[in-house]
Amino acid sequence: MPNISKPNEHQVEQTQPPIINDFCITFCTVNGSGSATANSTLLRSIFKMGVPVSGKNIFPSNIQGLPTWYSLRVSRDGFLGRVEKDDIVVAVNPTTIVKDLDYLVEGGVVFYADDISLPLTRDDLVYYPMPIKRLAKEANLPSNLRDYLANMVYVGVLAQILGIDLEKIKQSLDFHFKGKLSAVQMNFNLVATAANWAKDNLEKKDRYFIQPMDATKGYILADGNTAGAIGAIYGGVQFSAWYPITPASSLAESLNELVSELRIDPKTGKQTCAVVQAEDELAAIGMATGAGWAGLRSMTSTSGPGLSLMAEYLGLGYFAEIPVVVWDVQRVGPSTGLPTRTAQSDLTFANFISHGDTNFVILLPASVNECFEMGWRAFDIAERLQSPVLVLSDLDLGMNQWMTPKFEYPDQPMDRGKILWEDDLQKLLDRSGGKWGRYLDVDGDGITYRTVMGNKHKASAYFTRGTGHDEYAHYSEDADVWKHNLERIARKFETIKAYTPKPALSQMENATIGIISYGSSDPAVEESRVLLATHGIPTDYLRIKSLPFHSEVGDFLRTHERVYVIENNQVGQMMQLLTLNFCKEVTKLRKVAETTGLALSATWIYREISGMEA
Amino acid sequence: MPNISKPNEHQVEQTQPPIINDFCITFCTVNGSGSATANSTLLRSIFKMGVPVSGKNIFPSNIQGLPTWYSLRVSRDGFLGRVEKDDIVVAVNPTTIVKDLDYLVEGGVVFYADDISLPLTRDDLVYYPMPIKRLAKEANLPSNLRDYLANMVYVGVLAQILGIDLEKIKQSLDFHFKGKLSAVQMNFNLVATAANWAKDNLEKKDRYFIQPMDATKGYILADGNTAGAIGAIYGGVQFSAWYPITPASSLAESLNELVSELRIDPKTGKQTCAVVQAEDELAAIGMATGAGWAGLRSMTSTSGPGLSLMAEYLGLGYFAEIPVVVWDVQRVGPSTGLPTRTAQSDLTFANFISHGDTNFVILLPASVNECFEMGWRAFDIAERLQSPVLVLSDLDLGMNQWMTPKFEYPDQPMDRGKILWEDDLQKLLDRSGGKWGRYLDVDGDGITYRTVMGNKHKASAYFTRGTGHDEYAHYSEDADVWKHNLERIARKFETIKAYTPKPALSQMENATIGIISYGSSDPAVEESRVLLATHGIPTDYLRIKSLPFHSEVGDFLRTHERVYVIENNQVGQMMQLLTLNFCKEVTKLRKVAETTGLALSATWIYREISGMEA
Amino acid sequence: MVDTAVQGKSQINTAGLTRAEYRGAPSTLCQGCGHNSIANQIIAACYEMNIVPEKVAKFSGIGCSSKSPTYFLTRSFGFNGLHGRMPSLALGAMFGDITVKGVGVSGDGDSASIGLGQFKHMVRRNIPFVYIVENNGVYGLTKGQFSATAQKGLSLKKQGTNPYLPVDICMEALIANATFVARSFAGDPKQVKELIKAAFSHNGIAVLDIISPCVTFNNQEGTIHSYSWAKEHETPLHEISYVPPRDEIMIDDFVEGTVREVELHDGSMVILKKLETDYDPTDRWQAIKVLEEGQANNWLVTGLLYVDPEFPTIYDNYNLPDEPLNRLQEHQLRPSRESLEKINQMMW
Amino acid sequence: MVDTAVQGKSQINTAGLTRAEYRGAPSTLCQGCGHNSIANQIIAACYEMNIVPEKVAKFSGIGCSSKSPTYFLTRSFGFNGLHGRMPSLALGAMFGDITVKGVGVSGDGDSASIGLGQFKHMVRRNIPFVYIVENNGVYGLTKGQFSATAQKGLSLKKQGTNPYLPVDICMEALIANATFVARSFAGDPKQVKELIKAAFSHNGIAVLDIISPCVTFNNQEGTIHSYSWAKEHETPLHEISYVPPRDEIMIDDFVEGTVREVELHDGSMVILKKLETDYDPTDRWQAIKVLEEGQANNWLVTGLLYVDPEFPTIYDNYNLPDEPLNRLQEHQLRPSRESLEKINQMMW
Ligand SMILES: Cc1ncc(C[n+]2csc(CCOP(=O)(O)OP(=O)(O)O)c2C)c(N)n1
Ligand SMILES: Cc1ncc(C[n+]2csc(CCOP(=O)(O)OP(=O)(O)O)c2C)c(N)n1
Ligand code: SF4
Ligand code: SF4
Ligand SMILES: [Mg+2]
Ligand SMILES: [Mg+2]
Repeated sequence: MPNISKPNEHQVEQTQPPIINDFCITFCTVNGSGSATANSTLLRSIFKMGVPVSGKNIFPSNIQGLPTWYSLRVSRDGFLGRVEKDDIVVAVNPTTIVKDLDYLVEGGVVFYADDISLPLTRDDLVYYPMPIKRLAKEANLPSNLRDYLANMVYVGVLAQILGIDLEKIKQSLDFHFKGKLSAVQMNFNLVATAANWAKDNLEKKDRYFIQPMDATKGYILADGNTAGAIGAIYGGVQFSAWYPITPASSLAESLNELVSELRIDPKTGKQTCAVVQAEDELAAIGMATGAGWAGLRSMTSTSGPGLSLMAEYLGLGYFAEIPVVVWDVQRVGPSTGLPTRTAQSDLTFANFISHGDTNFVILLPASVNECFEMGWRAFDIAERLQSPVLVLSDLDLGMNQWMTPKFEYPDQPMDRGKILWEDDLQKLLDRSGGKWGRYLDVDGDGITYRTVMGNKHKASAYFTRGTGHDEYAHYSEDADVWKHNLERIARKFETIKAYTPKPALSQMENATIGIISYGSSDPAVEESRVLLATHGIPTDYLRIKSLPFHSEVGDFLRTHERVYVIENNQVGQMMQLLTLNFCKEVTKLRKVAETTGLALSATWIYREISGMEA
Repeated sequence: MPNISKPNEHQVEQTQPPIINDFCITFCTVNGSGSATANSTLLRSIFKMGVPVSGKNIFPSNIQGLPTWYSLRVSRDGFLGRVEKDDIVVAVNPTTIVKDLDYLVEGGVVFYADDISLPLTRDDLVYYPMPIKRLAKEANLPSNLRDYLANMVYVGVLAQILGIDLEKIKQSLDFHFKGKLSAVQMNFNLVATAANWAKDNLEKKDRYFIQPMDATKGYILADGNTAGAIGAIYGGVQFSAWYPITPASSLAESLNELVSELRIDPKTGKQTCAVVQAEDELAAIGMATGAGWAGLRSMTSTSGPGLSLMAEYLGLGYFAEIPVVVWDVQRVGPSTGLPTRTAQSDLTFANFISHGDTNFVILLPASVNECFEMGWRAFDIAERLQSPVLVLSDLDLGMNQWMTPKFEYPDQPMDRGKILWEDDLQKLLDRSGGKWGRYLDVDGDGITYRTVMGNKHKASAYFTRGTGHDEYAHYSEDADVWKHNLERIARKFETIKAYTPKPALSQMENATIGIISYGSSDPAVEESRVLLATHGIPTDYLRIKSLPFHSEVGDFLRTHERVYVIENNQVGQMMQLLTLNFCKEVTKLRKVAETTGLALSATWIYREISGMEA
Repeated sequence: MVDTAVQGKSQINTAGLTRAEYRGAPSTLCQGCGHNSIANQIIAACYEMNIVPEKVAKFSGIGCSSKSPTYFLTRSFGFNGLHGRMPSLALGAMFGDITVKGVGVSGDGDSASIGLGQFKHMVRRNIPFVYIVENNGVYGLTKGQFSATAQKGLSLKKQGTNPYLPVDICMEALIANATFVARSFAGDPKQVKELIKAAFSHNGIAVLDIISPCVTFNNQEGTIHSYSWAKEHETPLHEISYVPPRDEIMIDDFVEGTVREVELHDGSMVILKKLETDYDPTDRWQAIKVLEEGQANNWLVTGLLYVDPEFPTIYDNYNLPDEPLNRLQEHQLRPSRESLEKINQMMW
Repeated sequence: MVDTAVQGKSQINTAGLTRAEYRGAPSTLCQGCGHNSIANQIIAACYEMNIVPEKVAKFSGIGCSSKSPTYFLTRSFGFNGLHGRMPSLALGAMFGDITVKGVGVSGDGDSASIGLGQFKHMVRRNIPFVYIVENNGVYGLTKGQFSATAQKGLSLKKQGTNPYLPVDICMEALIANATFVARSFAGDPKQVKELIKAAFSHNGIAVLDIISPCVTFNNQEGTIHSYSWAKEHETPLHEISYVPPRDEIMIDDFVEGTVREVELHDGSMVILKKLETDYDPTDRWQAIKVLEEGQANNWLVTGLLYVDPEFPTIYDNYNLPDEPLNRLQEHQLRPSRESLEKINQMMW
């Protein structure tokens, strides 16, 4: 084991300036060991100090005992993307320490459990031992909790060395344990003990510091799955069917919990939303489709393998024109892939899903806040369009804690689309001389009027089917009827562009090149643009928020010399869709895509683009 | 009922020249009434007379009692595509007769059951009554067969009036009833009686004639599904799992029958192929994948809805690298669509099927002969590539009888790909110093060596999975391992282009424009090119036979001013894939696509192209 | 006797409707197909029960059987879904308005082959729903391949011989804890009708396995899905009559001790006239036994095999409002602005 | 007594292998997980049966349970397939070489929720295959949601209370005409091992429903998937021992009349020592009954519930060659040139 003071002495030059609120700490532990509480406590505490933070959990696809990493990024500039190198490593897992240290920057810091034998690979680092076992033991904790609580030792040590406010840590614990005093106290005592131990026994030799700021006002800390669920609640979701799958489960689970908090009618005391755990994804989409057909705001949430199982039903939804919202919280595919890693690789599949000529609106939230917003907006779009709407989130967005602007109450009343109840139908019949057909395009926008099950008007009923049908929903194998029906349905996807979120444009002075990206790659893109600009490459940036594309995308392509399309998959799937739709501009497009299971980093994007621009 | 001689008198000008071997007869009947035997007997008889023919069955999605049409095209030039107008209508179904007559050309001919009251819509036609009921009654047939046999009356009448050789009809009946004398006799007697009746009672007033030719030598009559099954048999298929679905069922059913004829080992008397009817398509592809993994030449056959259900397993096949052949005999989608009508609309779905980054070889047979060829070749490609291979046929090709060049024995020995049995593995280990990994790219072509279940070599076993794995098939969540593995797999799809069928080029002198098409649209395209050329528009034609595209496609695009992409779907799916792959040439591409449930016709293509060229 | 609806064909029932108003589009099935008889009994049952057609929703999968919802109750909403996946579709839809009665028509291929999983899971959830399987042992619509209920040893011209034992829909339902399980035969219209009525009154999943011969592909003499075999071997457990709620039962219509009565959740009664033995349809174990016995003895056991009128339904887990869910409006569905502010405060 | 394999841990069995050579990769499951015990018994059974690992193929779906095939028999081919779809994968694969023994490990979510249909259809086809369900009542790998076998009324912290009756894997298998059905408990390793041996010798589908507690998510005292409940309520039908073929049974090891013997297809014997009652495992009806009784009385009935050693298997429909199908070569697979010429002549 290397001497602690030794590497420090000849490596860290004391003359280097301190690094304040701009570094990344990675906690290297094993899963199922309770480190999640410790890590999120630190995240919250720093956030409470007004300092921008984000946390990424890199965990294995099992339940207990394998290596897990948690990267906590502190960024005074508010950058939230993944970084490639760690500044500080908290080493609690002996099996990975060699590799873990490899990721440290020159002169980085290691907090390590003192029962680990340190490798001799790096002598440029600052090493701090932590007597985790001893302090935990001395704390006299209940034996069944000791191992979990032990993690509070590193919370205390880090707090002391980096300058994290113990009061904020207490508040965070209070939040985490929902005010349960005994738990808060037990944890906090150990934090305080450890902090004291560090104060007495460790000398600060690194240059990393947390200092209070005022940069988190108006922001909250949340994960995208919870945000999506809250969004759905405020979108008036009435039915959700789902099947467990990582990383989507927590969306439905949150929804289920939230229903009993937020969706009990104060007048009747009754529940206005039903969540059903189905037997698989085929059943989940079937149930959600049925509910959407019956006039409920209906949804399901899944990940890639589940989406594959939904292919047949989505085609029915497209063709029978049934509103339903499908969240795909993407993980790494193909196949079972890396179930606990992130990717944006279901895009083309989602776009072309189901046999026959189909089309789908796809929403692409890029932040937790947008998960909330699209959570409610998706229902308006689905009911307006009368078709399935897919929301493509991913593990990084969905399961990690992000700092995000607080949720804003929907700025529009619900759009229930062209639905007719008894009186509406009567009025329409009066107007039209008794003519109404489920698939009759009265308004010329491709979208027809629908009644739903339970409507008591004698003319309201019709028979829905996935087979050929005419404007009055009667079975038909007629060639013209088929063709015209399909053409009308295609027209709906033009109409809907007035309702779907337009791309977000962000410009820089003198920019001649552009970037197109979407979803969870956004934070890395934003940060890379600053890097690029610093190096003399200003960029404009168009973030796609939905498909089908709006005309603004074409304008953007036309007005830039080169456009880099940045995404987290292998083949460049957004690039493919852009090529398809804006083929004339294709010579301008440059693919910047890779898939490794991790979120993209700004530095990687920077290297890719500056390399091609060089 | 109009007088028979009347319309004839003032419409058909006797001075018009006869039309020989170049017209279309449509038989308008109801399904389940036994007309299929009559129609195919006529088809075969004319074919036997050396005259090119093709037959298209337009049938409803039910079992009995609804209108059905059978169009028999006689074409001395060998054109086999659908025509838009009928020359002759055989009207046996009173419920459709008005519409049926609408489709007749000016001066066309109607053979009608004399108990139908003829509509008065067309007085330009030649009408021949047929005493179907009476002759059938007088023939003293078994009462349970009478209605079926009655159709032989129109066979006889047409034979007499058009000049079809009764001897050939007898041969055809003999073929149909597999030599069962009583059946042949009973049917033929009625044919002869009806022919005699016509000779005695009808005067020839139309100008349509069948005359013997010598244009069917080297050709056979077959449907694509049977051909695909025969192809598979000669490809050494060892396992097929399937689930009934129109229009794919007959492929598996033929295969099942053929196994007992062709795949009983003469030495052992044992069966060398197993066909399993699965409980659904999810199970069918699962079984086929398992068998492919275990080293069998394995396949499944389905149509659109079934393909949708196979999405998840196909992703596993791609990623775990398992050879399996999937036939999709396309019908009209989306959803259940028109189950008994034809389309080419599963192409983009097939191309992008399954979540995550995937890719698939897709074979596109354009003729019955090619169904046979791709039937065997698909296994060579699948085992070479170690990945699922999709074969996209369709209802028109699969279920209709076509004149096609006779099947040619495979010109290559089977390519079992990189499979290692005990000795092979030992040799490889000896060569490599004991190093062998299931996913280790020894040859640099992306394709790795595999052993299969049952291999007794101690080093042969490995564990296959849809999750991340390294070169030795060990579980891995490592970012680099993931990325490199996916890159290697992608490389296989470059390698395989040397094995997949290249596009077929057909040129005309002075052509500056090109046509790209594929699959069952080919006959209509070929005919339209003659039409276009006649009107001063010579064309070159590249027929795509497989995906991924070969470089020849790019060459073709580059060397033509405009390229029309012709296909039977709504959005122009091949056009989309071309756009994606050859985006630089996209301004040249013109979409010529529609979907109505019917095969494309040469005249429609001609109108579309000449319209755009005008 | 217990038929309380009006008698004449053109007469108006208490819902103010004629029998014709319960009809559907003309059938496109084969003449003689068992499915047609069943559709007719659904029409008759609904007419006689005075059901308002708008208060019924129809569902089906894909198959000849699954086509039949178009052939009854034109004035009801209907959804012809995907092959084998009707159960999930219907379950989701029923949440839209739980005052609507749901009826599903499926086939043996649809429910026992591709759809076995969804069928069983729907049953397990005990959603109030009439689930009719029109069981003919083959895939009619795809031209006669063996389904999972096909008889072992059955030989069909194009198909060869079926080597597997059949799936028994009723047994599957019982094992999945169905709360209403009946078997009948399309050739026994009276029984079919009374069972359908009882099923409509049942507050839970009601599974009706009805042998419904496919005259085109599977009606060979002596095989278990044929008219002739079913007629010969039908062994009714009882003579069943349905008495609607609020109707006085003339108990002296029955000789004391010769009937069993089961009261359903809505107050209606099922009157079971004893035949050879005294069968108790509230004893699940007896139901399983009688099915085993039937199998051993080549009986087609028909009648109400099992009913538990009071088992909790799926809705009991959800505290749903009285007002149909699909009629709730924005103010009932979107929580207040203040509540979101509270959430924001909780999120850090 | 009937354990014929070598005793010492490092000793070599008649296949020339040590016990270690039957091991797999180190388990990544939770400490104490029932699945680990079962994997160990598979190792022990194969070692003691002298099975050559290359003559075994392992399959699974997705779940903690489905991970376990990596934790035994490294020298066997294995395939970790898709969630709920192992049965089809395995069925297809087994045709590759029917001399190889197939063993599948699945979970209750994998086989009773998403996979119920495939499970039942595989069983129905009676393919020779050892089908182990490691039953813990929850989805372990996705963190503890209720599966379809979860106890009714079970309350879990994050999940609330399960309102549905559990699917009974053994009952499902019996109703689907499984030819070998057993239930056991991961905490009864001796029984698990003997049952696995018998299952490997059975010529048909062998379903083993093994209660295998999830210590992380569903091991509460008093609930049916917990170690404590299972231990307390285990009610073995008999004491089971497996005697390999060609082994002499010392019949005088047993007191006359205290054992039942069942001879399996390969000549091996299952010796069932009677406990309280004399249970006949060849009577399917008794098996169904004992399950019902067990349910009513809160017994965890374990042991060999049912076996029919001679029922035809799926292979009997196929007249397959003795040589494994996957070793056939081109000349055995591609018919002659002449035969194609004949076909061409037939095609007009
Ligand atoms: C996913 C899918 N696979 C296959 C089919 C084709 N298909 C249509 S109906 C049917 C079987 C119907 O059998 P059954 O449910 O018994 O109904 P029946 O026609 O016998 O009344 C099949 C396999 C389909 N429509 N969808
Ligand atoms: C199609 C699909 N849906 C969902 C999942 C997510 N998933 C993985 S394991 C699992 C459940 C496993 O439960 P069980 O079979 O009981 O195994 P256990 O972990 O309890 O041993 C689920 C739902 C998946 N992998 N694939
Ligand atoms: S094919 Fe059979 S099931 Fe279908 S309609 Fe005809 S008789 Fe009925
Ligand atoms: S989570 Fe449960 S089932 Fe999974 S490994 Fe842990 S104890 Fe076993
Ligand atoms: Mg059927
Ligand atoms: Mg489980």
